[in-house]
Amino acid sequence: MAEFEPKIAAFVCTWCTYAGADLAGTSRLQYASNVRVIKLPCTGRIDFHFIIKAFERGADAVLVSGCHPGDCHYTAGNYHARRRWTVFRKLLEFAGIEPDRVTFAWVSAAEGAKWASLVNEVTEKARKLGPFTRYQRLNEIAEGEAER
Amino acid sequence: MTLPNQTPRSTCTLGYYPGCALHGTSKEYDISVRAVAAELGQELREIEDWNCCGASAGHSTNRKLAACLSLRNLALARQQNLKTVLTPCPLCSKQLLSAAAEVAANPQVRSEAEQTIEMSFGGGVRAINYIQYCTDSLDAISSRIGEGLRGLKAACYYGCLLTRPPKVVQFDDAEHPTSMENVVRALKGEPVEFSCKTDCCGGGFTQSHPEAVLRLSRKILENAKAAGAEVIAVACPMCQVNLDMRQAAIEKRYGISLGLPIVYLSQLAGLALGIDRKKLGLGLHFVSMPERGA
Amino acid sequence: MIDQLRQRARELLTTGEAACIIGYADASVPGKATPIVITRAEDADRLVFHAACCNNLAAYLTRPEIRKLGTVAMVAKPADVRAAFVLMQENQVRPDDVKFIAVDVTPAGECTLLAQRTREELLDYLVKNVPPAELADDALKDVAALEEQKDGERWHYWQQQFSRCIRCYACRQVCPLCYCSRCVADKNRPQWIETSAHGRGNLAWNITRAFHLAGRCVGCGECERACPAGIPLMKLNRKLAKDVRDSFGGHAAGYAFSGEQLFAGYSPSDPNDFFE
Amino acid sequence: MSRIGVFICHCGENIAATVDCPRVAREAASMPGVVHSVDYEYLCSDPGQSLIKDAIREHRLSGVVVASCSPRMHETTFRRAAAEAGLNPFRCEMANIREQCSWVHADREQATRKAVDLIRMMVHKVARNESLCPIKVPVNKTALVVGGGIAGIQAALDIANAGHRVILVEREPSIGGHMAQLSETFPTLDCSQCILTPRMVEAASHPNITLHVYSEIESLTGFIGNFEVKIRNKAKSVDLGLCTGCGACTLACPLAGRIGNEFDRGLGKRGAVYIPFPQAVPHKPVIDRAKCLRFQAAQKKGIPVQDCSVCGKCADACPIAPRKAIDFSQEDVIITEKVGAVVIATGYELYTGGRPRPGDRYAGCGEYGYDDYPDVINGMQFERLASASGPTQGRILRPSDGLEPQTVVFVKCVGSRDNAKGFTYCSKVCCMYTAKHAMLYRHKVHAGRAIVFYMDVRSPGKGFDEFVRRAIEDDDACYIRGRVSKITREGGKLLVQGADTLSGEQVEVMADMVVLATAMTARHDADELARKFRAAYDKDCWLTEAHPKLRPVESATAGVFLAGACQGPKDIPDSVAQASAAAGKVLVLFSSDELQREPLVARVNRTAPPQYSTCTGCFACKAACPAGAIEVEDITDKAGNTVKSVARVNEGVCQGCGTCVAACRSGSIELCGFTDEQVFAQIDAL
Amino acid sequence: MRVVAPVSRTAFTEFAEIVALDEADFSQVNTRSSIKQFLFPATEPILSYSLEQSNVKLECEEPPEPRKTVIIGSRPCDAASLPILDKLFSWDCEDRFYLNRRSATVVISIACTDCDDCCFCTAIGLGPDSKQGSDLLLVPGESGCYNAEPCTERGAELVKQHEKLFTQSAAPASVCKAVLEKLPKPLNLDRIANWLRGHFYDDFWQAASLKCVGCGCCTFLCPTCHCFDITDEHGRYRDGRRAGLRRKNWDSCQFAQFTLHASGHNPRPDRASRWRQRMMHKFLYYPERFGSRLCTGCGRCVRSCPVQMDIRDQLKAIESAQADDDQHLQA
Repeated sequence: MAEFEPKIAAFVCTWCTYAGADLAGTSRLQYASNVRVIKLPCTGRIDFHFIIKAFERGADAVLVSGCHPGDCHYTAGNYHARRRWTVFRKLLEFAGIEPDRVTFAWVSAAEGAKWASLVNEVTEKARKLGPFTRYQRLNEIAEGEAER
Repeated sequence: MTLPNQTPRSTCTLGYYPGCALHGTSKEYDISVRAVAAELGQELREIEDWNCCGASAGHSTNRKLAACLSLRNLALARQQNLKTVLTPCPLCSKQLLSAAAEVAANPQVRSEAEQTIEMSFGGGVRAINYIQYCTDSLDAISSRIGEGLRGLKAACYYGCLLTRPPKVVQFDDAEHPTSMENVVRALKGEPVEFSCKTDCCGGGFTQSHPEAVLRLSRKILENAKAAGAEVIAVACPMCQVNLDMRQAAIEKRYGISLGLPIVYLSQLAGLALGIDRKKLGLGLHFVSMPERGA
Repeated sequence: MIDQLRQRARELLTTGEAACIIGYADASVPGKATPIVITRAEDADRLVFHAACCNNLAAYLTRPEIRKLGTVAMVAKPADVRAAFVLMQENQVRPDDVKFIAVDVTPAGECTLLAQRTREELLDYLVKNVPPAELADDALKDVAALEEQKDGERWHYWQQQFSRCIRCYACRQVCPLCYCSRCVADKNRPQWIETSAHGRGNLAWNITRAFHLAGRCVGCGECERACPAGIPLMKLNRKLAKDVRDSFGGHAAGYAFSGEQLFAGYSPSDPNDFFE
Repeated sequence: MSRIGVFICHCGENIAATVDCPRVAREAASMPGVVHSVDYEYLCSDPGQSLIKDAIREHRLSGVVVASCSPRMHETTFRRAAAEAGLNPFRCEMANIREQCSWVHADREQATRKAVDLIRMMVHKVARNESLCPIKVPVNKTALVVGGGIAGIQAALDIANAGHRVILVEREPSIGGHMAQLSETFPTLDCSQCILTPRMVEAASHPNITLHVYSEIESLTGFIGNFEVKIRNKAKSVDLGLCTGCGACTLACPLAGRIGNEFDRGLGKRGAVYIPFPQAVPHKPVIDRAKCLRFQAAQKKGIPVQDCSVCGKCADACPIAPRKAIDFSQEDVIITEKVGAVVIATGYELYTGGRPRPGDRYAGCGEYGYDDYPDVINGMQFERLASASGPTQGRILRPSDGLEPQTVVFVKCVGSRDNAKGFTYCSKVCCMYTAKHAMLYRHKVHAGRAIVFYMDVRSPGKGFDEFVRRAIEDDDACYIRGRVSKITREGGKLLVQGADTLSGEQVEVMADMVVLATAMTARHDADELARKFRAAYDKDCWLTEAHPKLRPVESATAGVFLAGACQGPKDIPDSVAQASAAAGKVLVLFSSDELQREPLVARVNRTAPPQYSTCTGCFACKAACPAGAIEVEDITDKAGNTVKSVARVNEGVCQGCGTCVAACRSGSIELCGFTDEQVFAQIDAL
Repeated sequence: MRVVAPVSRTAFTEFAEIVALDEADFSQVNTRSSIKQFLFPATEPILSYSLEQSNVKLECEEPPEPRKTVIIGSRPCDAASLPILDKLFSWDCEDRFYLNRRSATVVISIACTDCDDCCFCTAIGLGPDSKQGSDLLLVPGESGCYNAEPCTERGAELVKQHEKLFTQSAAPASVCKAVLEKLPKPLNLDRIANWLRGHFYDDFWQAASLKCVGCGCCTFLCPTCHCFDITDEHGRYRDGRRAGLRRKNWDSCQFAQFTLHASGHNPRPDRASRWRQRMMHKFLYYPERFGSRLCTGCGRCVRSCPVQMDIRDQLKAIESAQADDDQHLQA
């Protein structure tokens, strides 16, 4: 069976992490191709529903990244986001989702290399955890028969 | 000389790693260190079964061996729960510090070294040189010295290893150290400003290129004398031996008169604390230090 | 104690200080109590207060039908007062629109009418005498027990619970802090939370409900009582209350009726250790 | 059903090398909603763009997805092309299949599949994009220039001469900045005061320029075209309106000549009430409250200054009647101004050369003895010695004994290019001014010997290298290629120990005086200032420009521009050029009455009565909004009484970060361009 | 084939599939939720579709082959709900999903020997041993054995099939009579219907529904409530094509969005109108159309209501109000 290729959803902010990812591109740093990046103006915009919906739609891991605290283009978007994630991350873990499936990070526009290694690391963690069958099975049950 | 009232001193135990020099050619350094410590009421507990730190011969030929030798000393100190280890000889303190740093930095070297010495070292042991020891116990010293060194003009000579390599030793400013001057000033001596406090005395070339040793040492001794120094204070057995033993040859070679005593910082501290000259091993130098007027 | 309560209610109504009283009355099913809204002084005799009065009456403060009646006096247990304070902090209730008939149950189970009446007095009483129920040590034991389990076990445990959820939204409707006129679960463009009562929809709903109460839940336990499927919802709320307390300097909900809401602000010294 | 066109770019080989573009085009054609899918070599080229425009017209496209490079590169290009073809620009999105796909994934199969996925996500998003039209915002045609150095003055003059009002704010008692401290300037050796003072006077007296000296920026809020700045006019204790600048008070002050004058870097002296330098503009004194005896006494006694009776000689000496120009009761005044654009020209600081002071960002060089020996001075102090208005009236004298030094050693790269002790960067101007110093010294002390220790000589400007050649050949400056290891005092002289790497020998020079060419650093509070202007800064606290090559004078915040040394070490010609460039950018902004802003702003939803909006009025969004763009809107019924209070977004102030959207529990607020539906669609297509 | 019986595995007694009879617990008065769930589940897919290019390919889903089920231990009030639902689900269109399951289900009820404070089947004209809806009714006798009374031919045929399990004997005296005194007196349902017909606009509804929080407990647990919502759920990618499902989910007239129009208008904007709808549907509209009440008196709505709203009090209040009106008319 071909080696399991995890699908990773990444929610990133335009000003820092997306620019960092571009820098990784201009510096031709090679990294895993499992990530699908969704660009948003700021990490403050990233709602916890995104993470749940990403898992529902088959993501095996989610990466959320933005500007380092203090560097946010909108001054405080990442601080608000950080406060929300501090608690939401623990709620997901409490509900039984392995913590390694959700990674939070700060990547600045100058950290192309960090972006590349971060993507590789998240992919490796997801590959080690294997496909997120528990969540995918929720989808199957929903689409299969409905007898209670 | 009446000693001022001594502040009650909690006897804190300090690890002590004399190294080969202090048991051999620089006996007087060991004597004076122990005398000062006794005076200050600090118990110096020598690490049991300590081994050679691997300096000079060791670390230049086989780094792994040098790391193991020092690691064993650190592990022993840890087992005898000596958190801070006084290593008066800067060669030894550099070896202990760099071994601890290397082992902390990469676990692979650590596991190999731990296997060879069959002991585990969890870190938590700090090697300090004699200047650090004085700076740490400065308040104890200054509360005990009466007139201290009575304005003795001392040129503080750091040599090459006390402050280098900066990343490992992390002590004072490698290019422009001032810590020994502070100690001398606290001992009520008068530190003298001279241009060669961090210059090389040619110590390493005593066998291979003696001519260079004379030239380099001469520059230091002459510069210190010109700056009005009555003694040169050192905190390293190699500096002391080289500057002290070579003076006669330098005077003969260049037809100049120096007569500049090379004294250990511990001996100066001892003098300041009023300890008898014999108990400080002051008689064991080539250029002996004259009796100061009372 | 009950006739003092009725006396107070009658007083409030006759002096016109309050237009209506929200309190408890005996239910037709013996041994149970039911909320009641009275506007005439003579109905005050139907008011009771005993151990079976469990509903959080603050849920009625945001009801248009009741808001229309004018100033409301509310029989309020400590959790109800805390809930009313959160509503004030979130601009849902103007502080002067609510009068409190504060009651409390002593540890021995004895019901008492509190002397405190104004917001400030009640706040002082709460801070001094009423530690947050959801953060009590024994309340957190089951949370800790669950935390020790491995991810797989916890997932299985919650899937078992959530599979029984029939999406009747009783947990939302009884909660005083779920006052949204259109809940995000009812928003279908886009449908973040699927309305069907299957594993995927129930997980999304329960996580959303719990997270929306993080730092706001006052631990009254109504949601768990109202749930027809018997899902231990308070376990989720207590877990979040604990994390909020530990992460944001001992914050507990309902101990202020003004100032900044927890998740509307931030602090540079918020925890930052879980970031790569 | 949307009619979407997908255009896949080869970008020459950049994308085509690892992404099978034709296959991607075929797969894109089968995506729901896609009616046209084609790949082309260079979409950003003119033929490429017209290919898109024709396709839009021909297939009546309702959405365009351009799969090529990063949107940060060409989003505006393709949106403009779409607009020209009649499609609303915000229905055109880009899929980044170059920087984040072809360049970083060598495996052709993986890169192609990822490209298809990225395109599918964008197709789904575009299908839900709405047509948005730019927001028109009035532009306040007043500019704020922060910093009164040559850069600030130049920018202020350019903008003012174009007929717009300028507010120039300077932290020191006089404008002029570091240039005022210089003696002559390279490469033409014309006297710095002579070319600067006219500009200072012109700026101070320009009808359009409002000058605030001895003032700092308290806060800046708002956004491009509509900033609101609060300026703190620090109390000068002198009423500038009344004062004629006669200087009588400066002479009467008991501390006259006793306090080290910052302007002369401590070499010159001043009193507690002082005029910083002879050519100061405004030429009026300021009281240094930290030193003034009366203020110190009042503070010690804890009584207000007016009824403290200590000293007060300056007030007595003031000839102005009836009311004295000296006014001890003056307090700091906060002035609020509305400005449309900001030019930051706050300049640099010079590393002193000695051990680091608290808060400094470097290890410092203790071994050069700057802190121990008075005769070891830095470049700015030499400028003061050489300056005719300096403490020694232009004569080069040793600070220790006032004698003319016979041998002067100039040490270059002190702190610069030295990541162990100072900074990693080259400070760009020291090579030139050290050659100038050597030349000036030789002109003033004919028998003197000038020795320069250098690593390299960097003299790239016009006439720069010839200048250095002149210093070496005509004025016999002795250039020794090597670093100085340390400087110690030997008798009355300074023993400079160094090396001559060309001859390979150790060098020892007995010098009378040593001049250290120390590093240019960012201001010590540059990071704090940057945060006030929401400008970014790098690891050395130099302000970061929007794009190093293409947008050097703009900051990342729209409407905030950078000029001069605050953005990085540079000499006077470059600073003036940047100042005029920044002024140019401001004038572009002021060229139209209205400013068009990206319509990517938040919007609270509205529904039919009696609900009016799903917003519950909890205003979590209002507290979360970093730009303070959310207001309370009271919905009233016909009778006028408030039915409901809901949030409303002021689209002029909203920056479009979307923090409010995630803060809103009921999902009642949307961010145009990144609505929940659009993000949902992207996740759907994962 | 599966056997479903009341089991007490969690905090509540619920119907669940059992393997051995001893898992069942027939001692409880009634289960928390009714047997409706086995015939009309909370959520079921009714068709699936996938998208190609721009057209939608429907995979019309014939209702899945229902699992043959035997429900044993249901109470007469639960069983009585089935004929009510049968009429409803085969009224204007045959709801194959319900009807297939209905025909594959055999209901063996056990008459009640006890009741709790919420039961009011007698008020609606039923009784602890009503036969409606059951295929076979087991009436417990004094001697501890049950008298099996087949109520439908399927019940009779079932008894015939398992001859040996039954012994022909005289019917033991039923013990159900004892519980009758504890149950409420029958209500005059016609009088209630008349009152309802005349009081669409009445303050009664505001007062009656003031404490209702508007959740879905009463409707979802009620054996006779049958409203459902149809929604499309986009699924994940299956082999490259977008796929999705159309689902049929329980819905409640008490939800605020139940009658929300796309225009934003809501004919029943407040709780009073929604509570009125529930009462009217159960005791006026449904009886007018199908003759029987849309309520079997199981008491679940009273038992599960978070704020203890009691439908019985309201029915009695309406009945007495109508009685005054009648006297008024006669006088």
